[in-house]
Amino acid sequence: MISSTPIAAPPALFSADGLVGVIFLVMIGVTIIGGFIACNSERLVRAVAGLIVCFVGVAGLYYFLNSPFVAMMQVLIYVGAVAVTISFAIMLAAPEEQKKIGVSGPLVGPFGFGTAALIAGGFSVLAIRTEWPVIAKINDGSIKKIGIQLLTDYSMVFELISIVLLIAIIGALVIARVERKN
Amino acid sequence: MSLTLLNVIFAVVVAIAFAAANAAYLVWAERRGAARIQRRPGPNINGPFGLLQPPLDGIKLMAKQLIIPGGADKVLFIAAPVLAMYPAIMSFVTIPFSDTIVAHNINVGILMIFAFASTGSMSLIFAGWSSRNKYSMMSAVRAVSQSVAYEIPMLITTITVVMIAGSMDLMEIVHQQSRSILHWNIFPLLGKSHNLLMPASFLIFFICTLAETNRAPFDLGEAESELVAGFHTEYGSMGFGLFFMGEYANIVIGACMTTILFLGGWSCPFGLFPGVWWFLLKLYLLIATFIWIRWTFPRTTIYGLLNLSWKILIPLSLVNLLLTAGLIKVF
Amino acid sequence: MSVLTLHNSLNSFLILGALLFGMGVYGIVTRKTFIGMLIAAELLLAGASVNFMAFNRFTAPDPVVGQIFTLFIMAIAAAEAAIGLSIVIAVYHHYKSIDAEDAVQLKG
Amino acid sequence: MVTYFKDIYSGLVSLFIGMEVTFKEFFKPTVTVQYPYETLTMTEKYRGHVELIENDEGKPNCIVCGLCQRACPSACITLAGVKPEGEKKKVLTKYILDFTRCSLCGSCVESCNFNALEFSKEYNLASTRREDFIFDLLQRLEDRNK
Amino acid sequence: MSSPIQLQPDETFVLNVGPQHPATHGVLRVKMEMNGEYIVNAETVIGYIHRMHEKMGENKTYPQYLMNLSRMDYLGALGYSHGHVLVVEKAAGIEVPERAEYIRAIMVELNRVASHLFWFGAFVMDLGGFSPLMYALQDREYILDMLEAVTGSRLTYCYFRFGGLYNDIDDDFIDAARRFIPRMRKSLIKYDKLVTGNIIFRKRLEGNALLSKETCRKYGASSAVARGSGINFDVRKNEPYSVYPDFDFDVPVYHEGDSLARYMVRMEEMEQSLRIIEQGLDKLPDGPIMPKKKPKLIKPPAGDYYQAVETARGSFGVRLVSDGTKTPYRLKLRSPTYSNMHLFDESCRGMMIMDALAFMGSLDLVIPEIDR
Amino acid sequence: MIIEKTKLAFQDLFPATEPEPPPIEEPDEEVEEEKGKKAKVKKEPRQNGVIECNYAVHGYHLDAQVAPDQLIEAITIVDEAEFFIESITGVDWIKEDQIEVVYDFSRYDFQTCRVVIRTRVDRDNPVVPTITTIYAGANWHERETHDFFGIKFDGHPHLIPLLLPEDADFHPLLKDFKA
Repeated sequence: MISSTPIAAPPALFSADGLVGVIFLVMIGVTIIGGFIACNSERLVRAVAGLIVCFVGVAGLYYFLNSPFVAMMQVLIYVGAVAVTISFAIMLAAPEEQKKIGVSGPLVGPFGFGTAALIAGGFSVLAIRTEWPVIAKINDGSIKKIGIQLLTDYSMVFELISIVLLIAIIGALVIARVERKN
Repeated sequence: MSLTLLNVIFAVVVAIAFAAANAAYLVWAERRGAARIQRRPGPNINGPFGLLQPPLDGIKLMAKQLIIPGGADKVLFIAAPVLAMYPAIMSFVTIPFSDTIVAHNINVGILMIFAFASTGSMSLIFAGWSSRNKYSMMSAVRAVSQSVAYEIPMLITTITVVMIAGSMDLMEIVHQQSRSILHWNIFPLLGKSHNLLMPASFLIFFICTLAETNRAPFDLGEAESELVAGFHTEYGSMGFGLFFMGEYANIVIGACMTTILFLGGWSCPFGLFPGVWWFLLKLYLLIATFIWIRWTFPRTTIYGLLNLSWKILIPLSLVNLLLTAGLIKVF
Repeated sequence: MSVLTLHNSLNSFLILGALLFGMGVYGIVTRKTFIGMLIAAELLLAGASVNFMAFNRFTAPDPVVGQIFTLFIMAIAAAEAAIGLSIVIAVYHHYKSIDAEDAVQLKG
Repeated sequence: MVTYFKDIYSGLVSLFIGMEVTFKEFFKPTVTVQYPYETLTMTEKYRGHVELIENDEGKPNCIVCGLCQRACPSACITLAGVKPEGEKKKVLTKYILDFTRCSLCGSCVESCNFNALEFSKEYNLASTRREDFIFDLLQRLEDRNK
Repeated sequence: MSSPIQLQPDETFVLNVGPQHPATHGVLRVKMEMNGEYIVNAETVIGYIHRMHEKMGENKTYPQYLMNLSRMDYLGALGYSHGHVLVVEKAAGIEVPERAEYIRAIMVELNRVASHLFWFGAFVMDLGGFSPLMYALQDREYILDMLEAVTGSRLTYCYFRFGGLYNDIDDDFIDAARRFIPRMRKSLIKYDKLVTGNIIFRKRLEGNALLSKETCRKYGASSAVARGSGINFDVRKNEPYSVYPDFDFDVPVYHEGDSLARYMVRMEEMEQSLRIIEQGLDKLPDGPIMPKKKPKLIKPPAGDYYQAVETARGSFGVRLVSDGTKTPYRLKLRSPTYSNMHLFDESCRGMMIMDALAFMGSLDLVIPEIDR
Repeated sequence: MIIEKTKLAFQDLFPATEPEPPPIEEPDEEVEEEKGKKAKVKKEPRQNGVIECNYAVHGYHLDAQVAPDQLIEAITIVDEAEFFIESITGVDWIKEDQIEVVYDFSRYDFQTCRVVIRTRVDRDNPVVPTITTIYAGANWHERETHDFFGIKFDGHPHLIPLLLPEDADFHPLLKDFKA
């Protein structure tokens, strides 16, 4: 697991700690590249592929954040379920190849980019400018605590989420149901 | 921390080697086994018992040209076979072969293996979609519904085992079973739960493993008499080779999981030789069963397959889950 | 502050989360099809999740809250994907298109 | 409900019965012939392509009556002969069998009244060139006698 | 850049099954209009290996044409030759010695078993089971070895002659045949255990591709396709020819009309064929195998002759229009699979592709026989 | 029994020819061998009508020759009597400058009765009505006959070459066809 004490001196590139840093950079790169593909590619299947790459990267980041459980859930749910569902829908619904700029006007692209850059930049500046409080506690990555919390403090939310999922499944079935005539 | 990471990298290399060697020689074993079942000799010309056949096949595949069909999505077309191989290799990292032989044991080992296994179906989707072939496309659609349908009973059955062991750590699960043969999860008597349905649970898990690895009788993705070769119809050369190896690597992972979850991992019924050999023995017996089943049964239909999952396996595994939960409370 | 120790700084995660969020916004604005928007929405959620996780690791008094929130986000995302895609399929059946603009006449 | 479990049970049993069959077969000896390493001898009545039968002097029995040529459904036999001075019978000078068209029906052998044709027992004829299958049977007869 | 193919839920697309497809057993092509995995419409395209056997018949003399018949159906060749020789004998008034007829019947039945065995293996392979094919081929090899020892060839026999046979059978053959019968019965039990009882197999075939009696009649289906739909039609029984009236055998009939019924019919037919072989060997009379007086040149009197026989694939008919010369004026070969396959287009509508291919397998196709 | 019934039904098709003795009455006397030869060797084309043939010699029981416009009626008779379609083919009688279309029917039950229905058309303009409306299975047979003889089946839904190549414009079974 990741050591809790901040390292004073930057590690050498080819030391073990340096390697960890490099892997982190790779993860960041994977996430950003994946996200870029996901929102920019012309074909939706490639967008899904980008999404998967992005989520694998995000899962890697979660691992760096000391929670392997959430990292694995990220892969399991997003890649194994959400991405599969989306690609299934793509295969069923056969979307047109997407033009970079939608029909609603040539300004949509630059406008979207502007908005997105503004939001991302604003948040980044906010994040850097703010003095975040020092570390209170560091999670040890155990599942037990998550489980206990889920079933005590957050049991109501847990139940609600279950109901939401159930309703989502039923709703999805009802909406997408096609009468097959034969 | 850093040492573990190096360990992991080293282990990944070992895992790749192990997966590749297994895949190659399982192909050989499959061909020999199938031949014996059909009363043929099988590959027996190259080397003793035809043991040089797999490397020669590999050389042949590598020497071939990778043909990308016109109109195919090149990036995904090339990415798909790689995607087929990597989950299995990643999963090897966390599988404990014995008390000490494990690359990197993490406390959510089961979750990790399932997480990576679930990405495997993406490879089929991409391969099927990008090939620009209607057969491949149909195969991809089938593969999705199949993997979705069988992940559910598989996970539910796994949760039963996790409940009994009280941990998602593969080491812990094996330790919990290692007292005697009767503590194995497949045998209900001395285990924590005393659940008499555990053999059924084992069977469900085994069937799901067959389905998840696209093995006969659930090889609908590549149903060769219907969809020509399914998602890898357009693949030749090493692209096909990677799919092929990926299939066998997945089989090994599936068999490893079955061994760990139900057959007590490396724990020995009687201590003739060290645990790792017991593990391998159980592993290869299971794989032999895979091969045996493949050459015995005809293929199911897609609706038969889904019916089996939704009408039989999922209800049974749910019943089993509830029963186990109740029994753990009682005892 | 070396590049190799970025994983020990909260800011790197927060900026990454912001980037993902921005990508999601960009995607939602520019994508024409429902599925494309859905993909972008997943990116948005991922950005939010990264933030939660980062705060959970670096500043939270209770070290599991962020993880639990992320798990909830995942569940919501899964539900959203299921519902959204079934709507896409239903719309497709009706309009033979999944372009958002073609479905303007949705009523009641 | 009872039938539900009964179905599952009987289905499982049927699967195990099938597996038992293949298990037993696994231990039985192999039955295949490893072709290039082992070969089978053809049966007595095997119909290969035709060959000329020689008489005691090593000359073909054929008297060039042409019946085989006429009987052949695919017109793959071409033969010619000359009648030497002072001899009663014609002497065969050319007998070409175009094996690319032959369908091994045996009409030629059947039509022959002079015991001049027989079936060879050759079955692994393979070549990449078409001309290899245009047999000069007279030549083959001489080669055999060498 | 063209986009890869997409399956669309309510738009159909055309799927080309064949001419080279593992399930079509030869060069057969079915243009399937699909809706997802469901077939909306199908059009069978045949003729890829059409060889115009009928024209060849008009250009060759009667004996020269003998070998063509075995090229029609390479699995059950003798049955087709049987029909041909019978019609010419009928037309030319050639008497056939009894022994020859018995041997013909035995050979045809052996060939029928061989053909059904191959069908069995290929059918199970269509359904994804590979080993039964190998077991079936082992038994079939035994038959082919026996036939080779007598006829001289393994597949394209040219064994029957007008009025008799090309070779007599010897004791070796009779011994081998007698040994074969118990062996085959044992194998049938094995197939029963391995395939027929298998739950996967049964689930796939039960209720698959129901054919009504009416459909069979409108399309002229015969063999197991008709008998699986409850039609008790076997040319050997309905219009006895050759020495078949002397034999005691049953015609298996199933009323379900699904693929399993067709499968069961063929499996039981093998047993019935074994019974015929057994009786034929017991009753085999001594005597010549060729008639004493046989016309040198076969010139049937002018007229129109028809002979139907039951081959492994169904009711095969030869229509011979003679004008009194040594070549037929017109020779029509009515091939059973032609009619059986014709059913497919109409019956496979609304099926899933895997069911349709199982159905296709249950029809027992031999493409050269359709294309002629 | 079924033979008589079908024969009577066929005879209703030929009210004019029935009283004429030579073409119809003669074969009914069942002088098998003779009749077979006579009926065919005759130089002029056979009159329309129905003949009961000797099964042992010809392999069929009833032989009905109808005019092309009577064809549908005749086929309806066999359809109502539950015959199944065996095959359709043609014969090119080049000397008489006619093409004969031959329809074979048989029965599934044990009342064995094979019926041959013939119709003759001129070689120049061979057109007969399709029977696919009655027997769906006639589809391929008619296409095949169209391939081989160039006979046009009026009203056929899909009359394109079946066994011959798609662009074939020759008809190999015509007697004047030279390859």
